[in-house]
Amino acid sequence: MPGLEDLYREIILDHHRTPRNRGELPPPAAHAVGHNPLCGDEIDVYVQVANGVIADVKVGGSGCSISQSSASMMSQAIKGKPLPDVLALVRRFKGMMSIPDEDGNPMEPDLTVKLGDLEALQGVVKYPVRIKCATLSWNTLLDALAQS
Amino acid sequence: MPGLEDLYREIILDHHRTPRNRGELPPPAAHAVGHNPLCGDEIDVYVQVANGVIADVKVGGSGCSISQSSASMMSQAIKGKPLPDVLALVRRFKGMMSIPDEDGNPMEPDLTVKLGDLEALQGVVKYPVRIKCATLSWNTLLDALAQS
Amino acid sequence: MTTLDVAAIKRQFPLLQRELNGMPLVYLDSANTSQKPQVVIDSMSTFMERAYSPINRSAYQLAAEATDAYEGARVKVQRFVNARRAHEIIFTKNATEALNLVAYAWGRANLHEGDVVLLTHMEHHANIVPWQMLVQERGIVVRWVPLTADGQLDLATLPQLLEGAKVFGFTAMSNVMGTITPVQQLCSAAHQAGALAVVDACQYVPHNVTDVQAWGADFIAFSSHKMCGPTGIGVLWGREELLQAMPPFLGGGNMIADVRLDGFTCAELPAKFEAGTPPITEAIGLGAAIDFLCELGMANVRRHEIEIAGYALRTLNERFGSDIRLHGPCNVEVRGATFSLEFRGIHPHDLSQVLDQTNVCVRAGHHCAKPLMRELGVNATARASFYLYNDTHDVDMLADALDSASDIFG
Amino acid sequence: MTTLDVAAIKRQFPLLQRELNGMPLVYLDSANTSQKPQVVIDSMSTFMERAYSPINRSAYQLAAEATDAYEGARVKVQRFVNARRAHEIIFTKNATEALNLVAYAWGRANLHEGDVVLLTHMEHHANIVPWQMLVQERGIVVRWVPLTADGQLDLATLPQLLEGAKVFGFTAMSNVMGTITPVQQLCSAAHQAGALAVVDACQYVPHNVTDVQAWGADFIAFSSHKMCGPTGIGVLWGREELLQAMPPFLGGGNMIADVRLDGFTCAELPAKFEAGTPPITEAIGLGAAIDFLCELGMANVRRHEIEIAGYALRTLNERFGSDIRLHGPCNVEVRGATFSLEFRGIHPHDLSQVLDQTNVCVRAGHHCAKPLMRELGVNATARASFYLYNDTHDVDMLADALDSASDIFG
Ligand SMILES: Cc1ncc(COP(=O)(O)O)c(C=O)c1O
Ligand SMILES: Cc1ncc(COP(=O)(O)O)c(C=O)c1O
Repeated sequence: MPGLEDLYREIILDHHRTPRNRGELPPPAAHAVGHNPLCGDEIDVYVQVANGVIADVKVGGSGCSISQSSASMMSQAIKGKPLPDVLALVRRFKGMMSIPDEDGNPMEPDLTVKLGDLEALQGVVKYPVRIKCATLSWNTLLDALAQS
Repeated sequence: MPGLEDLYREIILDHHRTPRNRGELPPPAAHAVGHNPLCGDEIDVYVQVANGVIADVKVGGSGCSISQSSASMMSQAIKGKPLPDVLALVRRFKGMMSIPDEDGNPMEPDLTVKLGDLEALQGVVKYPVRIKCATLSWNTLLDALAQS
Repeated sequence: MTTLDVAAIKRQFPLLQRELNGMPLVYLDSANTSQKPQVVIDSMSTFMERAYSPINRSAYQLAAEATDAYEGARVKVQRFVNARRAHEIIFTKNATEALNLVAYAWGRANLHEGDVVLLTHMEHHANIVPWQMLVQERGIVVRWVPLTADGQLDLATLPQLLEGAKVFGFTAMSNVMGTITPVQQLCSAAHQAGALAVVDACQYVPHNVTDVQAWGADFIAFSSHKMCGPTGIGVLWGREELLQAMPPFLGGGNMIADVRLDGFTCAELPAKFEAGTPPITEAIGLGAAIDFLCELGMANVRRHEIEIAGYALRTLNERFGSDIRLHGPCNVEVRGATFSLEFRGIHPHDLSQVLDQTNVCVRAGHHCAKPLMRELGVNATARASFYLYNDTHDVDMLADALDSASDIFG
Repeated sequence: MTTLDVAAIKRQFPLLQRELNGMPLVYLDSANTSQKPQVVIDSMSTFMERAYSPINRSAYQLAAEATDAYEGARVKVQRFVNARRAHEIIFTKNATEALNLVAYAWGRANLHEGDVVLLTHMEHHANIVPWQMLVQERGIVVRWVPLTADGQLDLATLPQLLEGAKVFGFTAMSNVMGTITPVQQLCSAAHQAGALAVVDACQYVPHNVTDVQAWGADFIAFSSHKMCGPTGIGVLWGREELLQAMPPFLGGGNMIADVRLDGFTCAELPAKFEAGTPPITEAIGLGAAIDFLCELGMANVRRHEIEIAGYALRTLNERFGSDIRLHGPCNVEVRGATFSLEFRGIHPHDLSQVLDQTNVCVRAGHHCAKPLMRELGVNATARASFYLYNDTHDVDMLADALDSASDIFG
């Protein structure tokens, strides 16, 4: 299908078909639910923080290929990472999605933060409606971290 | 002023300058107040009915030349008249103003009811906005009669 | 094969002539909002270019003409839904405001703690949330009419559900599944139970002959933008006695007879419910849309949609068999040409994205009917909705586009 | 003499080119509603012909483009009034709905029996009736700021009047007398007393540079149709924290994050306050109107109106002396080019009828400001209001037309 290769990269379809870190974590792990009001998708993010490090993370709920693969790649990228690195990654990812900063200005990418596989989601920016799909799990992660 | 002769006939301006039956009647005369929401005009109609006849009528309040002259001519036309004749005159006058009947249909004029001077107000029909001015005192009269 | 000359109709819709990325548009999102024929667009520009003026307030000729045009549009709406009086037609900003008007003005005057409002599982949020606000504020109770397996209202327990209800709010046609409900029967059931019938006619009025008196409804709400008219205007029709007895909703200019420092008195209908400067140009556009629809004939529009719905059901089922699931009834007599479809487990968002590659425009989402989504056991569906400018070729284009979705997500 | 090239501007307004009964129109009713430039009309028809689509809900390209266009209009409004964030701009159907939104949503959550709302004697009904409804419902108390002899706010007792007030609602410019109020000073007085400042900016935003942050206001309301934009859309601006803390107003689609059978949760700003399908085409038109105004420069518009107001004051007073009475201030620094006039005791309705013979369009009536009418001791006035497309010749035409009124009623 011409034109969609940028969006539906093979690695995205792979994470969509075989999502990583699916499941739940029991309390005291933090848990947040994110809604995409546009499509009704709901995503659950569970995080266990220990000694300032993401000890474990699980993702539940359902969604489109973009939101599912974004959540799956996110879970891989943050697992075992110290919190400051995670927050820097969130910022870097949102910047790639052309989300502005708190004051509404474009975010300068911090190139020392590596995106790895997540780079494959870059094509989403060309489809503004899907940006919300890609960032849903990330915002839900922030909610969960705020609780823990 | 070309075009306005139809509206501002000499007899209308005369009733406007020298309104007949101005004033108030003390209770037990019936009294109603009419509002023209469009222009803020208010008109007071006082009627004293005795033995089924309009024994006396007075008009207060203020308004434009059309509403004032219509009220003035109305007061002359109904004073001393039996109620059925008055109601027939109201109908005839409203018909001339192209007011539809209760069912929303045009009213057939009852030609046995004579309009006299009121005929001069015929030109108002060409200025739909002014129809409300011309009929204000008539509707207020009906309100007052409903009370008595 | 069809009752309408769709090729000729399509030519009257400039956007449907447009190519996007070198391909024609296949617009299948009319349940969301319809496209506009040239006559509607032109009626609005001509009005603004030659006759625009305030209404109701000023006495000069231009203003008198504009007032006549605005009130003329009201009479067109009145006739279109066969209302008894023109002043029973209230212009709002959309159907949502119309339903809120009923819940705020009639509801707050008449509903008290413990009072029951009966809704259905297939309502649009616009006929749910205004009542839920009264649950929070007043402690009223909402009950729900369930659905049958094929997406119709399950009326088996209706008499029990209606017991003690003060309002029965229901849609005349589901915006998700296309189900047409038995409005007349529901109105009379409501009345037997002593409840008012509040009909969400958003998806019905654009597609069928509407007769509020035959229905025996108390209030109906619909939107101009779904019936070839402009955005920015909707309609509430209400029975005269109800509208007269209700307190006003929005306060301001036009809706008053008098304002004093210590209070105000209301104007007569319809002004009482039209506070502020109304959507004047939009009323002109809505009037033109109604003329356009009347020329085609609403009975013909309905017949055409029955044909399209039948063709779509046959084509999609034949081509995709168990790979596709179409929600709602398969009897075209009780459904419109609006289809929510599930296809090979592909998420609706992904599906609509792929269809968009060949300009097949369908909506993916919850369609403002989350309770229904939960009943259907999904977060979202992809919805293809057809209107008077769609033909069987558009159905084929949809089917072809579904094929390519299989290729990617297969 | 003037800052704007009015001849060139007039050519952009098709209706002002129109002849009625063989004579050009002298449109002096812009305080009521303004005429529309061709660019605004064209922006709307082009949008409907080439880009019309639902917004916020569908994912296909056409819908994404329309959503961008709609949200782009919001950003234009944001910049036009210098709001801090785009989501502080709420699109309503008109200014009246905007003020009702504040009274219903903020008011019903925050005002209780005995609470004081301070208004002024020169308010439009749109900033009176919504509060009077709360007097009836809640037993709040309304106080009034009186006027000086020349039609300005009499601020001598403002601190006492504001004592204990929770809201100070006032107009930035009187639609009857043209008086411009000291908005910034009034906002800070309100805040000192712990009250919110609700500014009716209907007559200000179309005519002057607006800066809600410099004002320090809490809410402002205005209407598109008075600023060269279409009918069917108005604006509420509110401070983010207030909008966030308030409950919603209208319930339905778009304003929810979730709806379950047992209740709903609200969407984020601005969707929270935009229930249902918004005035999409009208937002595009409003955006085009703002572009048009920005190109002229609002400071230039204001300078032009100061010149016109000065010329009108001189001309009318010189030609008619004590036969004419112009309400409101005579210092053009504190007034706009809107004049309520009394002329030789001729009733405003008769006056406007006679002026209409030469196509001089003025409004006769109470201008939705009956409390002010009573202060002025009249039922109604004739009002001539000038805008960016009026020039000194229009003032002369008005004066000539007044002469002929003398002939008839003299
Ligand atoms: C000062 C003022 N406030 C409020 C309004 C109400 O505006 P709208 O009728 O557009 O809602 C108007 C105009 O009529 C006005 O002049
Ligand atoms: C069944 C139904 N009811 C209500 C609405 C609300 O209409 P609007 O968004 O025009 O207010 C819609 C459309 O969105 C609908 O389909």
